Amino acid sequence: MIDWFSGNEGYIQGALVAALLAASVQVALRAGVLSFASVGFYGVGAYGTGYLTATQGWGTAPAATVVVIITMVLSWLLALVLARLRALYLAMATIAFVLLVQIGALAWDSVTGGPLGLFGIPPALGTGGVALILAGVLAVNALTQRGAVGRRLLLLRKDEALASALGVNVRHQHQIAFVWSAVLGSLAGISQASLLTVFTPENLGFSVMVSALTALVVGGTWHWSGPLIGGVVFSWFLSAYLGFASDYRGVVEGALTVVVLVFLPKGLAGLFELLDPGRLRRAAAGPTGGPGGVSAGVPGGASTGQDRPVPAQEMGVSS
Amino acid sequence: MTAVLELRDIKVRFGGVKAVDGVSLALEPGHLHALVGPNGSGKTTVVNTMSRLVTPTDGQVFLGGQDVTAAGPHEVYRRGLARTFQGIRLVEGLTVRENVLLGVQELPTARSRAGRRRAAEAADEALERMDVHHVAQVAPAALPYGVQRRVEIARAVAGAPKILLLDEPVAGMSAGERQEISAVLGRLRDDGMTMLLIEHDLRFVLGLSDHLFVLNFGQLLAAGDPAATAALPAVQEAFLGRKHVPA
Amino acid sequence: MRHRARTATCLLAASVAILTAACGSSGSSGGSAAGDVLKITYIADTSGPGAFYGKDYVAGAEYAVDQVNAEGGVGGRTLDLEVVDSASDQQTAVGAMTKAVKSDSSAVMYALLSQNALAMAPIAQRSKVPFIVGQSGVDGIAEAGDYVYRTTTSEGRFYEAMLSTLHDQGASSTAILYASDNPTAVTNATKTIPAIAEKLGMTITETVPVKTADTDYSQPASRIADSSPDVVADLTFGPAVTTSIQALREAGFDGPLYGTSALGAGALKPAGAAAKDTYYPSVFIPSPKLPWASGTSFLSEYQKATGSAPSFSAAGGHDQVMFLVAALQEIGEGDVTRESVKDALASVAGKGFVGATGDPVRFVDRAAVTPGVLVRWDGEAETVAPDQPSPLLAAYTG
Amino acid sequence: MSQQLVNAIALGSIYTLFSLGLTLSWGILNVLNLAHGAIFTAGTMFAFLLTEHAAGLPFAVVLVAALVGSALLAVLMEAVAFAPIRARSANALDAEMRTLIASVAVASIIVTVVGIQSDHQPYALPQSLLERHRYDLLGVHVSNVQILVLVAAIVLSVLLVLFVRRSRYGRAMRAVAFDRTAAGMVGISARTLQLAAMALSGALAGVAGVLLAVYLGAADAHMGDSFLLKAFAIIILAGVGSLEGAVFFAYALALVETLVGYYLGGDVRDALAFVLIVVILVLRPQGLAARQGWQRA
Repeated sequence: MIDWFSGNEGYIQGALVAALLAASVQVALRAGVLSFASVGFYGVGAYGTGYLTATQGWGTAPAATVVVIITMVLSWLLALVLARLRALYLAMATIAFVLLVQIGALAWDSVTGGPLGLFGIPPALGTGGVALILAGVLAVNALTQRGAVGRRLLLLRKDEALASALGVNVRHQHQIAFVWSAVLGSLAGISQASLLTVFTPENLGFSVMVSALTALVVGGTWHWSGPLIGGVVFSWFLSAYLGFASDYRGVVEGALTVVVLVFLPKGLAGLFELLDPGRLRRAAAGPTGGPGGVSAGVPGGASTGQDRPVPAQEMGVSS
Repeated sequence: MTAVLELRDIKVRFGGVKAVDGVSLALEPGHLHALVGPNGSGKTTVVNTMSRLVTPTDGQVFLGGQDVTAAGPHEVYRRGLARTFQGIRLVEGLTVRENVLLGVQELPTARSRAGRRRAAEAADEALERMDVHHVAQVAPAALPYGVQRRVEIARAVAGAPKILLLDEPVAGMSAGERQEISAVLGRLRDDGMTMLLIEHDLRFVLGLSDHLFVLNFGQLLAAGDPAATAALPAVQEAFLGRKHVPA
Repeated sequence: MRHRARTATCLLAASVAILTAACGSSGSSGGSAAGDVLKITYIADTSGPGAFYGKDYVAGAEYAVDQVNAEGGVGGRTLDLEVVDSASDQQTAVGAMTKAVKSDSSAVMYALLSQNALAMAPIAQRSKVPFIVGQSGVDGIAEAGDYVYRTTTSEGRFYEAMLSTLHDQGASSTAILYASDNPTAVTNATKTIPAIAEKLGMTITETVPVKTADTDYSQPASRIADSSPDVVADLTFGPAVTTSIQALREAGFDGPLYGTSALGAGALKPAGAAAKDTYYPSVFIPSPKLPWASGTSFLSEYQKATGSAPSFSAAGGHDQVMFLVAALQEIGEGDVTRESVKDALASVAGKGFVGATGDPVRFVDRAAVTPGVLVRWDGEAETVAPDQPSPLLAAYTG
Repeated sequence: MSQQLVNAIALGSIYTLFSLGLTLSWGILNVLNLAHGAIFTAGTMFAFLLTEHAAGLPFAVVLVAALVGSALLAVLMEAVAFAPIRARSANALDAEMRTLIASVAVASIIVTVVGIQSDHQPYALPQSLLERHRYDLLGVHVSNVQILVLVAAIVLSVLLVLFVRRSRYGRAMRAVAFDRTAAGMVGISARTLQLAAMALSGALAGVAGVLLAVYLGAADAHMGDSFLLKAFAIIILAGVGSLEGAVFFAYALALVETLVGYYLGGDVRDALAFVLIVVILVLRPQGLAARQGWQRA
């Protein structure tokens, strides 16, 4: 067991960081915020920790603390700036933000080491430390999946107008989700820097966003365990056991993702849910859970599958 | 007697379109008001302005005597303005009871442990009041349309609002279901709830409301006693749709 | 029931942490391989974007192992080369590295992406496993510690001779086009070349950064052509090589080009005649004119054994193995442990060993120093450039 | 200076061809199609394979073949991934997110296959396919390929604008862009319309890919990525779904990038598109050229 673990430690580390990163996208998404900004803060976390420890000689704990505080401040400001954007527009703006972070990482030589990156970052956290961070994050996410917070999140992502009409301060909730997402991204970055001991601009950017989102969706977008499952599948199993087919890894990942998207809307975590008898009882009473929307407005009315929740501004025009 | 809710010279413009053009009205405590008008007359915009989903281009909104023109929708809800929407908007993935809990859980009074217990009690009470407590643990999508509508109203009244706005609650309903909702609204009025009912069917509100507002082309065409107002030639004309002469 | 589910959730999440934390602290003795078979783990990017080079490294290493085993092994032991694909992916490479250090391999080798090598080297050093890196553009790798070696010369060290050759041919000014997202290119463009140019009295007319992912080189090319340099350094990679060369020609620059070994191995083929008169340094090219005998004999023997000419990658892979073999010869019948291998590597590094890329391949600060060769692309094929100093690297003899 | 202008026009033409296809799929299907770059790359690979296996084909034939191949690939993607996902998504946010990820997944498949096919090395269309010539006009270098790219961009954008304005399909597409339930009104099923939009989008990507491969001289599996992000900037500047706006801002961005690159350096130029995305989205989410704010929600 211990030998097996230590032989796989590198892959496990990869899975842990991937899970943290996927969770960072998830916590935004479950409040209805399609944001990749956390991947940018992954860079902030990694470079910040790397700079403070490797270059400035700080200890990892104070460095990480300062970096998380910086992340909170920056992400709060960014949330204020992006407050008006939703859905694909927010996604687009945050993709641009991540790429700007990457460009900044390349250009800001004195802190980031430029294209060479930072190396010699002290490996202080270790696999156990990162696992603890992840466990804490997942526990918080699991606890907030149900109950009053869980209901509020569900309401937020399914119907913003209704949420605000029921007393939810939508903008404020989105900002909280945005900051929490950024903090998780930053923690992923801190972990990655500490585990790998190097961080370069190539560790950042578009492909990182893609892997985080893919791991999340394949693992299960709406379940707290989704990021963990996705991280393990993509960063561990596919890295370690694909073997002869590794040239086709992109094909395997892509095909797996499409299949899950089409046939398993709840991701691989949805498979476990099927085994939960409590769920079945509720399902028998009608469709529940999952990424559904508000129920159809008019009985028998056409549902094309693409009606948007009507933006508040438009409602008046249509009455 | 101060109005529970008052609009003063509200104007709303979307791009170049004047959706609401200078509407003033006041809702009296304990009354069931009806706001009628043909499709496209701006009814929903008026309600959205009241519930603060739409910010008026011009004019003011008063709730309980206080200017709430700049407040957010969640703030007016916390101050006692609840509403329903034109389409059914129950959250899939939550049971009926959980949906109704949404109506109370964001209120400032629900913050403490004791507050949460009281909120749960209020939700259960609302379920009973709307006679949907027997389906509390059911997924709403499985229910008939009329029942879903009552669940929505339960959610809206669970937070003990001072005023309730209902946006076309009987649209698309069978005669039986209309009757059901009509009875529910009557009971709420008897309990002293101030309400504004938006409806495009003039006949439906005639027997039900205490006070009638008629909206056409974004302007208030007439207001007052339901039967007398409905009988006005301009109102008749607007509803029968012969000639439209903006007043 | 709800409550129970929540408790279970917490327990599960917590158990993840405890499990991994508990296991994380355990160490491994590391495999000391005595006996008949000696295991070596070769981690290489044999799939993904690096595969083109990675496969050749493996081929060269496998060839070397076969040669050694055919002659009865070393110190009575045969070599067993376990090849692990790191798929041009950092996480996979690190995963393979942690697995390898826990295995019974006596040494680990890796070739290609400096990004990955940088992350792997500290793991090797921490776990006290000899780690021999082949090609890698950056200098920092061998700094990880005394278990880590690099068997190729860093390219920038060849630039002085390359520029002197061009200078001798009449070039008195140069412009530089470089990929600003590549650490090697940045160092060479902003430090190495300017220093050499100053020494030679050459002027630098323009230094233009581009990104590897850039798609339009006409504007940087115009800037360079407008400055009318005699020669241009093209320090780009991948398709940018062709694109930038074509853009330079279209912008009106007709002189010689020079650059990194990324220009080799077929990168110039798509550019064809446009790339005529392009120079780059290499540790090896498959040419019978190679100025050192161990290189030409490797070329002919490899060709005989495999039927194809070895690329510089194959030569690099071969030399990684030969370095280790030299160390094992040093150990002889003695105990082979990771520590003894490390000590033997240090001893060999002091003396040098015979490799395809030099005779001897020597080491300074655990990084190889080899003679090198200047390559010229004549529009159709790569040849050993005429009139080049031999060895290309003056420091090699000194 | 005038040389920079020539360069900017050629770059703008490539941006135009690429962005038009992308704005179609975003405007009509509400798909942020991150596989557009991969289809563009696939177009170059189709052309490459064709020239390898059937040397001597005229350039026009190769171009059309790549166009058809890319269109089919896009239709396949719509039919196998996007459509089933849309049909199973309950609301807009969910559908948008899931198709976005599906497009990334499809891109990963295509890029991997092209990578294996090309041995992860740059590949080039044969020089003989289109002989390059350089002309010196008043001290400015212009190549025949630059002229070709410009002409193709102008012709295709005019054709596309006319198609969208005048034809029944085009009107239906525009109607759908403003009101998602409107397709039926014009007598064309939403299904057909979606496939047509994807085919058109893929065809444009294929043409852009082949022209770019000829223009640049080489291609590789990842060449589409950087265009994708530039195209997003262009679409956001123009307002989603605005073809004329996309054409205008494609050239505007190319010009500004070229000038900024010339005077301020590469890092500023690289950041430009992304800064523009954020600034425009924050200040004027409907884009600079769009008529009204229907996209904002």
